[in-house]
Amino acid sequence: MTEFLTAAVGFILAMLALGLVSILRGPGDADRMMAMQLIGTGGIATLLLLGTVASLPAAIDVALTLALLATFASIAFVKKGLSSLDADGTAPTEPK
Amino acid sequence: MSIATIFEIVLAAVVLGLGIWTIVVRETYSATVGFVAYGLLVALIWVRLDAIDVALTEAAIGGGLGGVLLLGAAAQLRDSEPAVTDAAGNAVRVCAAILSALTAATLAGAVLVLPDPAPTLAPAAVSNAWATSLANPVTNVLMAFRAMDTMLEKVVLLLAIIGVWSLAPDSAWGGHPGPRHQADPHGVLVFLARLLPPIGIVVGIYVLWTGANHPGGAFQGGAILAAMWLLAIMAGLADTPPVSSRRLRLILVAGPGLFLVVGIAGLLFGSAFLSYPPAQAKPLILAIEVAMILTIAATLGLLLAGAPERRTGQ
Amino acid sequence: MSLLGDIITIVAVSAGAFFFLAGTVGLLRFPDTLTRLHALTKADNLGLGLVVLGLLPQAASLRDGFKLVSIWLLGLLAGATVSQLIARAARQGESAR
Amino acid sequence: MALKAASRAAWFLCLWLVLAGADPADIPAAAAAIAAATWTSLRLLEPSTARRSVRAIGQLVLLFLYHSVVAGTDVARRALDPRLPLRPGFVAYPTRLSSGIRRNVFTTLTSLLPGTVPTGEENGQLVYHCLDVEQPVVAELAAEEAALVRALYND
Amino acid sequence: MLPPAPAPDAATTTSGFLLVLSIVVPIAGVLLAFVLGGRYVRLVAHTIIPFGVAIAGAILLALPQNEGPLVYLLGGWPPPLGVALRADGPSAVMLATTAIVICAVAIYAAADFSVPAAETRAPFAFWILLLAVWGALNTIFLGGDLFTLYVALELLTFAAVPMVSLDGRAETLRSALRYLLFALLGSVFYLVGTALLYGLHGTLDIVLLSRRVGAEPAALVAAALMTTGLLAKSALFPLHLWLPPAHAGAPAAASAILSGLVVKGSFFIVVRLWFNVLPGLPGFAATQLLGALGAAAIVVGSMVALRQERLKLLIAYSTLAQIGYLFLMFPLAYDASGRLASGDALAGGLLQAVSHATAKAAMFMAVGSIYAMLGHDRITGLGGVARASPLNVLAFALGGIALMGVPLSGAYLAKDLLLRSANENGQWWWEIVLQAGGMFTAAYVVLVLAHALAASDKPIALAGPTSRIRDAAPLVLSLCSLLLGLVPLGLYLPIPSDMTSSLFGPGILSKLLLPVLGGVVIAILLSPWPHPLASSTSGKAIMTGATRVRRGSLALGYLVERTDEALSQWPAASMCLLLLALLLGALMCVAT
Amino acid sequence: MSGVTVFGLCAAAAVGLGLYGLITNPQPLRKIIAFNLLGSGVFLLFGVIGRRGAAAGMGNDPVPQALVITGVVVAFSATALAIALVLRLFQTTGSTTLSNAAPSGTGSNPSGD
Repeated sequence: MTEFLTAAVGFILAMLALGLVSILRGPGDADRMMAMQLIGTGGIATLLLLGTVASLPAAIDVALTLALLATFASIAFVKKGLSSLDADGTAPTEPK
Repeated sequence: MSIATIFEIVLAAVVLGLGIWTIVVRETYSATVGFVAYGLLVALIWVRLDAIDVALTEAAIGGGLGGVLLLGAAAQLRDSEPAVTDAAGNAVRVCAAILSALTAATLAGAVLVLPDPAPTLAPAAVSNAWATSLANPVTNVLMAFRAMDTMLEKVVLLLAIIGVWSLAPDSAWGGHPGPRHQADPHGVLVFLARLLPPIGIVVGIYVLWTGANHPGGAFQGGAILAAMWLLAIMAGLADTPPVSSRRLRLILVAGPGLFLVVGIAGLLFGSAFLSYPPAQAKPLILAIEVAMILTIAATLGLLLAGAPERRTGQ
Repeated sequence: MSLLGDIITIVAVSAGAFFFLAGTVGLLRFPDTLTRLHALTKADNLGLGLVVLGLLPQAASLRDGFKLVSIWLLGLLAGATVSQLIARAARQGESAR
Repeated sequence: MALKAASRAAWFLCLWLVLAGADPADIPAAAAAIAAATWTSLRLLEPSTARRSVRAIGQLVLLFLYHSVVAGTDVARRALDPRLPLRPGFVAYPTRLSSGIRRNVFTTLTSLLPGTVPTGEENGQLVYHCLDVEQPVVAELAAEEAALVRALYND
Repeated sequence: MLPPAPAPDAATTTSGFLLVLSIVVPIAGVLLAFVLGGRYVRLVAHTIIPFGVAIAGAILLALPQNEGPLVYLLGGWPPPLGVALRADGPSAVMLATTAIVICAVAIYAAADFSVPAAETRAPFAFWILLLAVWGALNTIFLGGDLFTLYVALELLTFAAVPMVSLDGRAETLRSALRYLLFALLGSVFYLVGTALLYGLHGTLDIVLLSRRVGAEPAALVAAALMTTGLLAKSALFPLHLWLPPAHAGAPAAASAILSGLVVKGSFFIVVRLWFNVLPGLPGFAATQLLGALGAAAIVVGSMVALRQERLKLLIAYSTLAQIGYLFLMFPLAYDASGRLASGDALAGGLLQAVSHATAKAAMFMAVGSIYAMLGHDRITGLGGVARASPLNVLAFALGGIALMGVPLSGAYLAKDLLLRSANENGQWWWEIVLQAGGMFTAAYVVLVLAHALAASDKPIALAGPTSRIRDAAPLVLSLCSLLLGLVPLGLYLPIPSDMTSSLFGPGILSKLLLPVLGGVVIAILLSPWPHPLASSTSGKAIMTGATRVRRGSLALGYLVERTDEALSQWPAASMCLLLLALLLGALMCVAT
Repeated sequence: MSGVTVFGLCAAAAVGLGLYGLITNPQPLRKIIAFNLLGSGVFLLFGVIGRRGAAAGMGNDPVPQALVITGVVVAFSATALAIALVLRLFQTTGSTTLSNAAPSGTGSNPSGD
């Protein structure tokens, strides 16, 4: 079982890496913003599997933190990355 | 070679690949994205190293908040990019590469020849846990055995705030840090900013509370709370408080302040500075941690918000 | 019981891994940002769900099981909302270009 | 109002129990967490007045789970198909839901429908990006909207 | 390996609580001032400072009554699990010096950073940062654990960097950023070494490590990395790119703190590391390398200093030279047994650090007053200043004279101690460097004084008011430095008892005149600006005889300045850092 | 044991990468990112050392873990301060370059200021 799960983590991690390659290459910023999304799902899956493999129940908490923080990071990405494009009508009003 | 080792090599390769991307890619914005991904994936290594406390910290502070901090700067500095022409020449690159590689190799060599069995303080930390009746040895180290470092580190955070604030234009002193965000009240961002923070608050407090006996603690919980606060700020649902606010300043010194008070009480009435009477150790430490989580959440949030930029009403 | 659990785990985790594969292939093959976004949100979320399903029999307690499910739900919520934000940004970026 | 607050608090209590388990020693932390979360939640999101039907919610959840499986399979099929069968395009959907939270909930749910991603609003209509514009997207969206209204917004 | 003796440092000593107080009091001041804000910031600082001075004094008094160092176990936890604070002679001396300098700067800065009714930015930041610097330095002097020292170092950096950019001008922002980035690089290096030492011996306690560390490869790597990191933070040549702009651009009071105290923090940790943690490790070659860098710093720093047009930059560059002087103690402490001995050389180096802390702070403050008065600090425009602001010029002169190493001053004693150990260890070549160092110092002091004392044809337009108290602060501080030789430092530093008597011995006149004369010659040869010295009769005589020599030396100076400029580019400096780390490691490896 | 080796090498490599980036990248923001990479490598080194010291039922020595947590917080504060400086520099000058701040530029030509 442990071998199977370890192999599964390795596989998902490899998929994650491949996905990251394609996303980080771009071309647009919107593509790069997806990176956080990808890590949000792939990273959580990896963490959960890893926690089970090493029987570290606390790894679930790391996954939980990752879920919250990856969401936050993606939002910051959308908000800051495209502030010039007024994403979601959320451009900051600069006090100039 | 076992499957586990192969997995570890894959993990290290992915993380290092992201590291290389971060360093060599031309655009700063892409480098930042790469670094955030790197920071979040390093948490996996920490889990693999059986250091869950650090994994939580790295995921929350190293990757999450740190990444967002860098990202905000990258977004603001985008226009400055073409102006930079003084890129390093090839000779410099080659020399730098050789020197960095040599340093890294020396370091790797030094790590590989470390003694076996390795010296460790784990048994000492575990066997002295009675003094605090907390089951998480990392929290014990942070809050009891090396409490001085933790307290000083809180002062470092405070100084970082003072340093960031000291960069404000004189006219904006006392005002709100960062821009005032406005968002479409019917947009998805606002929708998420209404839903997520309460959940984050429960998780953050849970991480703090569980830190007494399981991996977790004030830093990690504080970082989650800060993220939630910033989410509300970015969605325009809340504003950063003015830096002249007395209440804000009280929150910002609550952690180190209470730490100091408890420490001095130990000096006056107990056995030593920063010692806890065993019977009250747990409640005292938890009280300090509660003060610290508020301080950390406020500090991290304000560090991300930046220097004061505008007066109230601007 | 444990055998059944193990079978569920193996099947579900394998299926989850398959969807991660599909998502990555989609990311690599799909032509533009918005179509890639489909691949990312739909396939990967399902992959994560299946992995969570697969880990349920291995969970140490009922509470851990619930925790796993709530992480998945959180991931879904985040994925669903953030994908809208990205889609919006991408559409505006396209029209601005 | 108090009832709404209590129901929210109950949700956060559930969350706490899932996270930390039921231990009497946790009561102070749990109380603080639930109080803080409830207060924040009430401040950020005013309680809705619509009636809810538990049965319809259950149906919605099942529909939702089913959709996400179908959606994932659909994307996987298209991605792995060597011919890459994509006919991407935008479809406008005129929703009857009032703008704001309701519409947000709807778009969030439908972002997991097979082949659609909501990309914002134009002239009061929701604009969806579809992998295959020839699919009956609008009909599916209408069915989903009906299920949602039955479950949450039956006023 | 030493036998596991019942360690005398494993228990809190009676007056150990003083050590805690000396850290806690400034930090409590930081927190209090931050919360109260507004009008109270300066008040808090001025209330805290007397307490801090009293604590430092109490430690000075308590130490000789105690056998061995004062020890405090924080939380009652003995190392290796816990963290200990320890005060030995050097730490007590540094604590006292810091207290005196902080006190003087606080008096001096009272007017500059006065607090109006509403809170304003610069005073708020300055007073808090001042207290923070103090707390951080006290932690550095007392910390008995390498990681606590790391946190204290970072605390120091975080307090120092905003001081550089207090006035918010673009160039000070740039220098603050350079300072921060380079200092961070230095701390990372230090941290790597800490990790390796922990991996080797399972403790970071200085005393425990000193008993356990042997010549393992990892320990050598750790020592090399930590030393290099600390050198970057102390701005030893060639890792000085950040120092001149940062120290010259900061407000005068901040410059005094930065130049007088902050660089001493990382220097003190190097001393701890080499003399306490691993005295047997570095070996001959590595100590010679440190000394050579120090010598290079003296030459380059002084030559570039003499070419500066702005007074503050001149002093900043001279700081560079004097930091180099501090590092001459390392080769000289290396004795026949193959270890760094805590003897004459250590005492000399620390004494020099104390002299420099007081004198340089005084000089920066005096120059700050002159700057404020004139509205500029161009050296060529200093004519007539001596009449307009005699106290400040006097303070500058006394500080300079103290640093030159005239009898009675601490620098004199320090030089004597260093010369003596050079003699004992047969390292005659350092005697030349030591003498040259004194002359270079004399050169820039003479140069500035010559300009300041020169009569001015037009009256000086005063740009700002002067205040007696404010002018007194630098004067008192430079007097401290000048009379340091009279203080019974033998209680704290390993100074042989016959040293103080030599203060009044024969040959005193030659010891006084030699550096001054040398300095005059160097100043004339190297400074490119129109000289008041050259227009005097004696100067003319020299000039006519040596025009060609002067032209040659000016060209040399130009060359050195270009080299310095090249080394002050970021890539060059950071590569020097790596190179130095590798070189140090290699030299230590060869030695063992 | 081998996992420790792999991650130890990974940590050293991260340090090397960070150093390279810190030296060669001209933009301050990139230097800050490189510094973070470097710091993360050092922290990993601590993690590896702690992992080697696994004992007493703990998979990782708690003392290095505590040191890393403190270090991460300090590094974060440093990043925040550095970024605030960069942004302020950008606001006041419109560029973020670190170079041509060589102060001796004023001293080298006696005629100019």
